[in-house]
Amino acid sequence: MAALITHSPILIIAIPLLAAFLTLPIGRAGGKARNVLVIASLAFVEFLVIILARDIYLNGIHIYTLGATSPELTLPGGAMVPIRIILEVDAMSIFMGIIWATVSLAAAIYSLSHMARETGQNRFYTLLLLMVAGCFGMIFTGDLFNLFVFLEIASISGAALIAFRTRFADAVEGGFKYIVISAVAGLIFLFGVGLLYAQYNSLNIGFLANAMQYSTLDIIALTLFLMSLTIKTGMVPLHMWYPDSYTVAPANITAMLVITSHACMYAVFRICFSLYGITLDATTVGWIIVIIGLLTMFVGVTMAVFQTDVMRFMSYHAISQMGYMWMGVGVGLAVLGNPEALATYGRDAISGGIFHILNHAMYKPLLFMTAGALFHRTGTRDLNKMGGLGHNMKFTLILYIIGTLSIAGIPPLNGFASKFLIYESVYQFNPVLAVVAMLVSIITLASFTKAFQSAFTGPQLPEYKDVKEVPKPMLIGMGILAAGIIFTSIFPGLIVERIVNPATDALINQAAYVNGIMGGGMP
Amino acid sequence: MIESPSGFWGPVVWIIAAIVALLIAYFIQRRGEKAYKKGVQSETFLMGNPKLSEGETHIRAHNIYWGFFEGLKKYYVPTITAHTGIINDHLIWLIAGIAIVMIILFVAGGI
Amino acid sequence: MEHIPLNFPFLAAALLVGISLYILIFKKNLIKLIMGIAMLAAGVNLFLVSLGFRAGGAAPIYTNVTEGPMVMPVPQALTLTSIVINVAVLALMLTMAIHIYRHTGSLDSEKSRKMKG
Amino acid sequence: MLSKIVRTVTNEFMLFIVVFGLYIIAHGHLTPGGGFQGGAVIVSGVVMLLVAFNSQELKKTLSERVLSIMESTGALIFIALAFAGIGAAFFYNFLVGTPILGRIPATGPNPGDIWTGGVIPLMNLAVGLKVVAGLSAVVLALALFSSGEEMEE
Repeated sequence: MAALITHSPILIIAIPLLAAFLTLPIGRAGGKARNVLVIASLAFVEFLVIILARDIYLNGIHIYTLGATSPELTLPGGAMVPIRIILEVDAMSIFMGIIWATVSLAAAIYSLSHMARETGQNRFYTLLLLMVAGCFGMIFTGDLFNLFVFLEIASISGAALIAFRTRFADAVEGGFKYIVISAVAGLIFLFGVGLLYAQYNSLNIGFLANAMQYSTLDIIALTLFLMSLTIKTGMVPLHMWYPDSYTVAPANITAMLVITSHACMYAVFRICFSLYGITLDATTVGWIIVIIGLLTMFVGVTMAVFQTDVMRFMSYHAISQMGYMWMGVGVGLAVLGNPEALATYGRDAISGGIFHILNHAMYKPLLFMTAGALFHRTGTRDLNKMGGLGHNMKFTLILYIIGTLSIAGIPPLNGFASKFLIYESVYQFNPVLAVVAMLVSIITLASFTKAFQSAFTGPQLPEYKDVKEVPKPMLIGMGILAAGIIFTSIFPGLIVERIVNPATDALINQAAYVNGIMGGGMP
Repeated sequence: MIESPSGFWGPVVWIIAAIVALLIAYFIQRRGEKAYKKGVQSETFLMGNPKLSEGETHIRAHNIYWGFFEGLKKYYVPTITAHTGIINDHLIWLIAGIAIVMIILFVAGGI
Repeated sequence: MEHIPLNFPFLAAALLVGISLYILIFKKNLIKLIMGIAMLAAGVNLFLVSLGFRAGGAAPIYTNVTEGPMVMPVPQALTLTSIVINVAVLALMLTMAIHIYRHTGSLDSEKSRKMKG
Repeated sequence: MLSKIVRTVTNEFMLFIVVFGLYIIAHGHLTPGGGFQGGAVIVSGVVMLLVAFNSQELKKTLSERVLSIMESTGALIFIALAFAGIGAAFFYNFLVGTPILGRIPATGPNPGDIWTGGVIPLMNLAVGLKVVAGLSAVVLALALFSSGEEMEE
């Protein structure tokens, strides 16, 4: 068991990779065996993430050096520069790991029946597992170039999954836009990595943070990192490709793609807090991120109210909810300079933003899956054609209501808990931000009631007379996320204390991150 | 129970308060008119218009918030036309974004 | 020019990236867009490789090591991985462009789009 | 389908290309090269075959089943080699110092001893196998796309 814990960071990445290439030979034997392989490997990865999380919460940062004589050896032979690829898993990374493991498991179970009628299922699950491995790599790695490689793996497999149903013309166009944007963003990110490597001759985030002097080249590198990663998360001026790609993907793939954009947001936080830390001009970068959050929130939700395609409507909501996270953590970054403001509301702002990542990662995939369930049964995504589906899709109705109340921030459910933290702390920083955030919440509730009214309520339309409830695996997939939402809504204190606050401290405490790499050297 | 700069959020307390409020509302409703029978009310009065079929009575999604969009037309028309689906425009936004952020950081850094 | 100035490759990389940004912005044809991205990748790779340059350094092959400095091998490994990734990305983009052409009959990014607003 | 002369010459010539590609893969840890470059050389041979014979002919020999088996075995060998070093750490080079491929390379100018490098030559072979399968599948798929059919599932 102890060996399993020490090797768990790389096992979490390698097992989905291994399962990805096993799906082809096993898939030839039979669909059932392949499905068992996929779900078993993802369940084992979930188990590994949980034991790794427990180990990190007990005794701090977990280092894993690939290929060294022992996993903790970061500076072999007393060298001053960390050699080899080092996976550094601290409380913030494992926080994202828990989210990604649960959502990918739920999405895989959902896709068992959602994709049952598609041809080429072996390749679908190979790509799905590759995306799981790519995103875990992005979350756990402590090496900038390795972050680029895993970013590209997740993007390529994501684009191929978006365009999986090549019989739809818009699916291929969505996939094409996703891969073009990801390729350009990846190359611009690589340019920034090259700039940093030119100055400090190393790629390891811990070492770079230690040697960083924030020269002009570093400012250019920071902008390239910032913009190339935020375009992948759907920041407002750069978000226009986001709805096109996320509408046309199968519902479970959109659910997972939302979490890959969370991983890109995590990478922005890792670069701003752990790589640059206090050396960067905190107030300006903080204010840039806050304004990005403000714009993203407002434009995202105003565009969402206008949509009539249910998946496009929810993609715009995913964009606007990202605005909350940007604003929360941006406020924390803006006050990173003066410790007294950080203590009063800065830390609460960051934990509010990070808690919102967790909540968003639970209700947004659930909402995408309910939209997928509607598409699965009615064959259309257009809200104008739907009506009265609540009569015969009872479970989807209940799950949709849970998701809607949660995304709109209605008190008992978990959306409210994180928005509450964000409102309170951001108000102290600048009241206008909290006012806009509340306005956006109101419009979110208004738009979701519109979708609820047009899809579920109303008389039973003749053409949907014989619509049955969605098959069992889809309900299980959605049920896992709904259970997560209800648990977080009833015990928010427990979640914030145990999972969110350590992640916030890990993000703020750059010295611990650097010490994990530089201090870990053994002769 | 979450602590925040100027308050706290306890969902369990809130749920209990909600149940108490619902009970009070239920008692007030119980004291209403006993004689009312559920099925007595007849069809809605449509001023003599012909009865619409199932499909027509259901309000479709596109005209629910008609007034909202009409009111904000000056905001909506430019934003929606800005959302062209052309990839080249998306890349123009990206390059413009990089340029703007770089200028802001240099100007702020310089002061 | 007996001695090429040190930052010549960086100039070439900047030129390549500039031309590819021009293509990405103005060229409407999807295949030209893909060529633009390939050129951007070439520019970034050239930049990465020329980072490891040490004046008078030999190629970092340990079997015929000569006395004297060696060029840095790490950027070359980075560039190799980046080239491999770009092969995969280009292959995927080309297949999708073919599918778009087959569905919409046109490769123009304006005429072949289905979703806007 | 080009003329008979071209077809027979490409058949003979393909052998040399494959041998040269394998040379680049096998000496990956000594001279410039390795899994991807050697694989790309072999795939250039496959492209030559594709030009000489049309894609339907090539599809009979390089059918989709053969390519996916090659690709899966290449990937599984690579990951198995990576897992084999799990005793010390994930990608640990456990063959260094052992009689298989384990000799320590001599420093200073020397012709290079292929029996060194531990796991790296084996990984190069696995990656080469995967790249040959992957890239020829890409090339074949693009050729078949343009001529209208799809590669069957």
